[in-house]
Amino acid sequence: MVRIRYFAWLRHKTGIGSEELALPDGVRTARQLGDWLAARSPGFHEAWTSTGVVRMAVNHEHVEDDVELGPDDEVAFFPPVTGG
Amino acid sequence: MVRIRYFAWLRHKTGIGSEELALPDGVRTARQLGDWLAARSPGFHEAWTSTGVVRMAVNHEHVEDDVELGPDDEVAFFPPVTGG
Amino acid sequence: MIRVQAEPFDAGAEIEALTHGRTDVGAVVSFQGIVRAEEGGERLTALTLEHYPGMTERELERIEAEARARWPLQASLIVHRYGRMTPGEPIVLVVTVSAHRQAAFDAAAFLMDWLKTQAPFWKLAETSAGAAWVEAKASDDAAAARWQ
Amino acid sequence: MIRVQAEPFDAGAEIEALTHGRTDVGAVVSFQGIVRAEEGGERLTALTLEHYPGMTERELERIEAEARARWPLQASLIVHRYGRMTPGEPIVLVVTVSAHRQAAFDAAAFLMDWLKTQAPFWKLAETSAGAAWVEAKASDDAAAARWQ
Repeated sequence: MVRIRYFAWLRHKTGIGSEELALPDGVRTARQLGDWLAARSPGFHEAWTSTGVVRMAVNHEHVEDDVELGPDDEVAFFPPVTGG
Repeated sequence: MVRIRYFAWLRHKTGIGSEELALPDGVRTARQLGDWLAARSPGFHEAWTSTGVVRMAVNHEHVEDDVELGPDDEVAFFPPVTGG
Repeated sequence: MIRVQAEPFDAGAEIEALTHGRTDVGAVVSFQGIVRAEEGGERLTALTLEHYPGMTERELERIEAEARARWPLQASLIVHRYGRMTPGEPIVLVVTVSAHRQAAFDAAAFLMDWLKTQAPFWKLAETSAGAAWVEAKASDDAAAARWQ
Repeated sequence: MIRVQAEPFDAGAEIEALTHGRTDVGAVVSFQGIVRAEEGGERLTALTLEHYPGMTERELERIEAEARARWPLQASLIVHRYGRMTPGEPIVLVVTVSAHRQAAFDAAAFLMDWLKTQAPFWKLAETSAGAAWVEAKASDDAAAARWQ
């Protein structure tokens, strides 16, 4: 099972902080998982498209769109960071 | 009377911290005053020539060699600064 | 050393702890980020810092290790808070300790620039206009890029 | 604000005093210079700072005013000690306070670079090789020149 986490406005708009699911058929990369989630419901679609850039981390590390996912990865979706 | 001050190794080598004197004849600039002092005695000559660059201030302000002196100025001679 | 905590910190005590009793240290630079009572032209009443536990510590350690690989530091510290804060409260502290001042200055600026663009923190600002997520600044990306 | 004094200072208390109760401050940078137990490859036992009373205050005020003309600072402080100090003791403190971090960092680095080449202080180092006046460094002139 892939563990998925959402932060900041992605958490607010999806309404959830984290969930687990088996990688859907045809989803191999972080970007493909994001596209799949964004197509999942109107709420998710809005989370992905209404506000701005969505960044990704896999297993606590910033990654590019095309990184391949393993079956037990932790994948996080979030806006550009604004700490400091 | 011009007040003259010496700092760091210029003070050590001349053996004095400050003195007052009337501007000698023919001395119009800070550089000329330094040259006059350096020719005054073997100790002063050594202070000016043995160690390194001599910098000048007039009335508490860094100045170039060719600044003209007034009759009541305070003139200081010192090595490049090393604070901080 | 890195720390992620909800509690405020005492910058003076942190600096003192890093240098106390040492005679090989020549330069100590500290940076403190403080909550300002203004955001996007609105009066800010509170700021809530959300973060990604686990990834936050990993990123801060990675950024600190990068600074120590680039500059000869004798000690370094990053403290970053999360949770709800009000104007005037400290958010982040960076301290760098070196024999020489340029290394300490450059490393502190680098740590802040990278932290701003890499560490997984997000700010929710409460203002008279409501609560809104603070947007990332292009100027922060530009500041981080100069260290590439 | 500038101060020239023989006594040690408490960097944490100085920083706190500059920012206490303010909600318009976003960034505070501090630099502390500390006596190192080494000079020219020799073990240093003490350092004596001579200065030029009157000119020192004037130069520090001029340098601070220059920084405040160049960067939007909300507060600034230079404290410089004179007299005899031993390794581990603080010599100089610079603090800059601004709404934004880059201004605070740049102004603090500028203050130190200019102070190093302009303020009339001279260091006499006591080492196992005897007492000797510390020579000015070309690297300090180069550091100051980048702000011209």
